Amino acid sequence: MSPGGVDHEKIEGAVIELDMMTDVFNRMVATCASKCLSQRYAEGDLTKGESVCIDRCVGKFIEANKVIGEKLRESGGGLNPGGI
Amino acid sequence: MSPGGVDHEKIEGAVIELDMMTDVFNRMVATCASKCLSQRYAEGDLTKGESVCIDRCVGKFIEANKVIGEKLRESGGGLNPGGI
Amino acid sequence: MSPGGVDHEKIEGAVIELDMMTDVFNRMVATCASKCLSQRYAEGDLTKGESVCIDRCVGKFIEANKVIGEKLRESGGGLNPGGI
Amino acid sequence: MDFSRFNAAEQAQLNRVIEKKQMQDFMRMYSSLVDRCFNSCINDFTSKAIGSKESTCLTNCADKFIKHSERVGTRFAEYNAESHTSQQ
Amino acid sequence: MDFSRFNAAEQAQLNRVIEKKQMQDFMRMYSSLVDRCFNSCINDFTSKAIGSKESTCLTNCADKFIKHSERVGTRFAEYNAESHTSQQ
Amino acid sequence: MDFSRFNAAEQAQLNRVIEKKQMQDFMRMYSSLVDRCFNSCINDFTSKAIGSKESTCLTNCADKFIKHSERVGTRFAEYNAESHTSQQ
Repeated sequence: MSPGGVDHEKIEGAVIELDMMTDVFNRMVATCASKCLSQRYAEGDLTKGESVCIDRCVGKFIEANKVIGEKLRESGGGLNPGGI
Repeated sequence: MSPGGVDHEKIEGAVIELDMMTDVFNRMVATCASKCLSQRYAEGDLTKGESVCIDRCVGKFIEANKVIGEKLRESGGGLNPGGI
Repeated sequence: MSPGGVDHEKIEGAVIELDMMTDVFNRMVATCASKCLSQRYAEGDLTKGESVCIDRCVGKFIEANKVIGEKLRESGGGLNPGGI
Repeated sequence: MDFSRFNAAEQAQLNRVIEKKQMQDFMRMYSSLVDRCFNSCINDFTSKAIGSKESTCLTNCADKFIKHSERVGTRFAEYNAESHTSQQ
Repeated sequence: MDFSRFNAAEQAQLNRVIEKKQMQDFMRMYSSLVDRCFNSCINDFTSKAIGSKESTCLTNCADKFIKHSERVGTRFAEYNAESHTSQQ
Repeated sequence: MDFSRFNAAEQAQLNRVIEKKQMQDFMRMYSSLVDRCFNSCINDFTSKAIGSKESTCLTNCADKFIKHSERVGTRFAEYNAESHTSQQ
């Protein structure tokens, strides 16, 4: 490859990595909102309790990703729908 | 561009507009169903009460889109996942 | 078409069929989990009751697909968002 | 959508896109009907087959949800037409 | 799916598509496991780290859900095989 | 994401992809805000227009959820930075 050329596989890999991080982020936002945010919306700011809960929720969510990732790597499968 | 030629950007813009309207419509259908439809399904027709509720739900949903759209335009962001 | 050539329409049709089966499978997994699995997770194996429930849930889900498919074929429409 | 700003070739191309999207919408509608109505109507897993009460519930549910979608579509189209008029 | 109607070149192309889809399915399974099991098992946000009870719950939940998916897959394949046979 | 491993041409191409994705993220955020806040705040369908209480609730809900997303993003970035450092 010439200097300044574009390595398309490297780009594609980066885009996949980006998509995965975005997906984790979006699911983390949704999950931690349902765990930590009051549904009353009496004010627009995060309360102290909500803020602390969010911080811990993010940490635990990342840890849960690891626990389940290991589990899934062990078991491998169960992903073959309809005998395809 | 020659007459009868295809302006691809104009087409793409129309498709994006179409996708956005379809998305709003689908979410409106789901949201107003959960707000207005009885889960009992004793009959296949909309009751009078359900019909009135749907009409108002659509109006309020469109209004809520505007309220939140303005809010989001003000604040701008908070959409940068994982320091990407 | 020469022998050994690729019939692209046939491939595309197969991919669509595959996507539809995957979609049905994924929705069946989610629906039957919410109907049959205890949320307590005291053990990692399926209980006898959960297993029986899953088997019946799959059968009923496939039947429900048929009932609703027929209904939808009769009525035809209601799918035109926003006067597009 | 206002089609007057497109020429014939553009309209033809848009129509092909719209046809494909309508097919996708139909499939999405089908899926969401099955999920929603199964969830509301099927709660007995002591039997293997769908009973007549469950079947009636599924049919009513699908019927009602289709009418609901049509009504939402009609109202949405009215709002869009109004806001289009008021913009001019 | 019945592959006998495809020639070798077509099967090769389909296999590449299927491989890619299996990767996507794996990722979707992973995501839905995390969401589902986190939701069921993690309800204490007074501590920062996942406790041993929570960890066991996550592992059991993932285990059970994987077995559930496998069982649904097996039953679904049986129904598909039956309906394929009865169509002939 | 660590950009140092890309040359200028690659970074330019990635930036175009990222810009497009940020637009999609913005739209997804918008949709999820409307769905979530409508669901929490609008429960009265005896009137046609959104009342002032409902409007305040929508605004607070959007405000709070945006701050929530920002906070999640900040924490997530910290974890990613840490795990990146600890890998080296």
